[in-house]
Amino acid sequence: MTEGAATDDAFEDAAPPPDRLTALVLDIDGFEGPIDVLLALARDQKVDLIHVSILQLADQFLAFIAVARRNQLELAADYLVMAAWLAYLKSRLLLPEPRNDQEPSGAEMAAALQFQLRRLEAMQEAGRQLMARPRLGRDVFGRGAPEGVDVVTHGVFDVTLYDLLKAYGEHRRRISVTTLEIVPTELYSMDDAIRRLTEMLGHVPEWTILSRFLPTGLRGRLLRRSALAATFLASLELARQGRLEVRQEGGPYSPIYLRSSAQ
Amino acid sequence: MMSDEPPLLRLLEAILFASPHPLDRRAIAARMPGGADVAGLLEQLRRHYASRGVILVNHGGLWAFRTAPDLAGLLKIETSVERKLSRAAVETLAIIAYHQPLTRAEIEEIRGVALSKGTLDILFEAGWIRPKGRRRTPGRPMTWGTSEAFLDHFTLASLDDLPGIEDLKAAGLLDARPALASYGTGTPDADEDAEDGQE
Amino acid sequence: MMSDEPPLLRLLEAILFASPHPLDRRAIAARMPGGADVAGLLEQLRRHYASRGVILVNHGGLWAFRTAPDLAGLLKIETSVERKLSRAAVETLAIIAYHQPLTRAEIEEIRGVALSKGTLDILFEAGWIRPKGRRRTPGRPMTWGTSEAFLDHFTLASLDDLPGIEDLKAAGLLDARPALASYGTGTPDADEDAEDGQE
Repeated sequence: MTEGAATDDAFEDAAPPPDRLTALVLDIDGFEGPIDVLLALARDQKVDLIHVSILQLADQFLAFIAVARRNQLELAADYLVMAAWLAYLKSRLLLPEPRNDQEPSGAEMAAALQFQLRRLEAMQEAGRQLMARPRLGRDVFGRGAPEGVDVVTHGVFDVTLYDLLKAYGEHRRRISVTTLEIVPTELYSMDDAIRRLTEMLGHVPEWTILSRFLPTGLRGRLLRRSALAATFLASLELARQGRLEVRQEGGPYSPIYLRSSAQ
Repeated sequence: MMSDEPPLLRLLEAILFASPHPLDRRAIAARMPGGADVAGLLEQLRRHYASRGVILVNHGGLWAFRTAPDLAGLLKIETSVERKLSRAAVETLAIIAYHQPLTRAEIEEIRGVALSKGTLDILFEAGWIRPKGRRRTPGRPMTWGTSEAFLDHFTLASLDDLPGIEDLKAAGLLDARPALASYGTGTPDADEDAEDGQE
Repeated sequence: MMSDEPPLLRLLEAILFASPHPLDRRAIAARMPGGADVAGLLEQLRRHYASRGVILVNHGGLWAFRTAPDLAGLLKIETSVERKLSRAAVETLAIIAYHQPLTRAEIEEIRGVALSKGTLDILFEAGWIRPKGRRRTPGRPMTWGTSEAFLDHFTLASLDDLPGIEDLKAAGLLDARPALASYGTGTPDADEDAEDGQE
């Protein structure tokens, strides 16, 4: 209902000049996504959007993508999705419609695109008109120095829903940060273990089992296990520095013994 | 030379002048003696001020005195510097105003692009939009609409006063109608709120 | 019906109305077209308002609109009507709204700090929270929830209309710097990395 090859002939000569496409590509950051680019291309056809040629528009967009590629510009994925969709739409518009097809027809797809473009154009225009209206605080003004009347229905406090939700949002954000901070401090660090082992070193000439070096009074299984791991790693580090010796007899999981280096 | 004006009209005038924000009829009535014809008095006062430099306006049922719009160019009032709204924010505000109530996903569908995080926040902080309850669809997504402050700020008597709204309605451009997304272009990659993937 | 008023009188009226403080003749003249008879216009305007609910007064050469003194009793004008609610109180109110019913101790647990004495009192006096019965735990502590007036003030149809966490996130209200993020300069990830790095 919208498109036919016949209507497109009229636009055959109206293909956008290459420098127009290049200009669009260079200005890509000024656009709000592929639909916005399509709208700019459609405006170039200089007809009411109701009469815009969707087929020509598809070609223009595909040409636009090609120019972007040639300029080695990285386009966001939605531009490529749109290009693929338009290529498909083009084939649906050009090929005869298969009978009993579950898929929407090419004409339906074209109509949907046209609707989307017209609606977006209408909203952009509405936004412009809205902003051009006389505005409070810029064009019209309220009383500069209101004396203030006790307003019965509005309560005493000046709190908006925004303030309320903002406060809750900030609260949520804060507690999520707090959680992040607490977790690491639950662990016994290797720095602590090295410090503790170094202090004890001078006093252990004899082989002593590793567990004797663990700090006492640790609460929580996780903390005790982290202390064991940290102390073991600390012992390896100090052994590497030649400050203590490590011994394990009987294979994996058997007790580990430490003593000060004999020097 | 005193008081040929009816006392109630003077009182109403004083109440509206003194109030720091627009008042609805209930709030006005609460300040007036019982039985006062508030609606009639408001209309009388509005007519008295219609041709003056200060006019009485009714925005969405809220009454307030405002400087006359035609004086805009002549009034040099020191104003706080206004932050310019981004294109995305202007478009989003228009979409919410004309299509309300609608969900974030619906805004994204109309614009064909994902809303960046701060856009709704800026409009909400300005006091122009507000939550308007949940949609009764799976996921019960939140909807947005405009506030009374929006009408006041853009000097609109009501939503029916939105520029061109009759034409847009007649052209079917405000119909809730599945657009491209349902024909396979996929929704914009709306990050977290996959909740309203109602298609 | 428009503008039988002389334009300069309308402008003067608007200037005095919108000005946040009283103006002297020189300040007024600076805002009017050159050659305007400011003294004459002021006198004309003063006479027009003399019998109304709002009058134009001249105190020590400074001009301003004021509500008529004889109405003061009826207006019950208060010096400061809009008090700011403390941050702690706003946050407490939000927590009650989202987590109700809950006890004072639970509020403190959620906020991670003790509630100062007056906070709940203030919210209670504002009419926004009310007792919601006692918990069936030792000590039978009182629980709190929001009131009808709370819904009224924030124009919520029901508690269900409060945006959910996902909605807040989508609107940018859970971001550290929502406004900046919308311009693409915010790098929320960076903050988190910095925190992880300190161990």
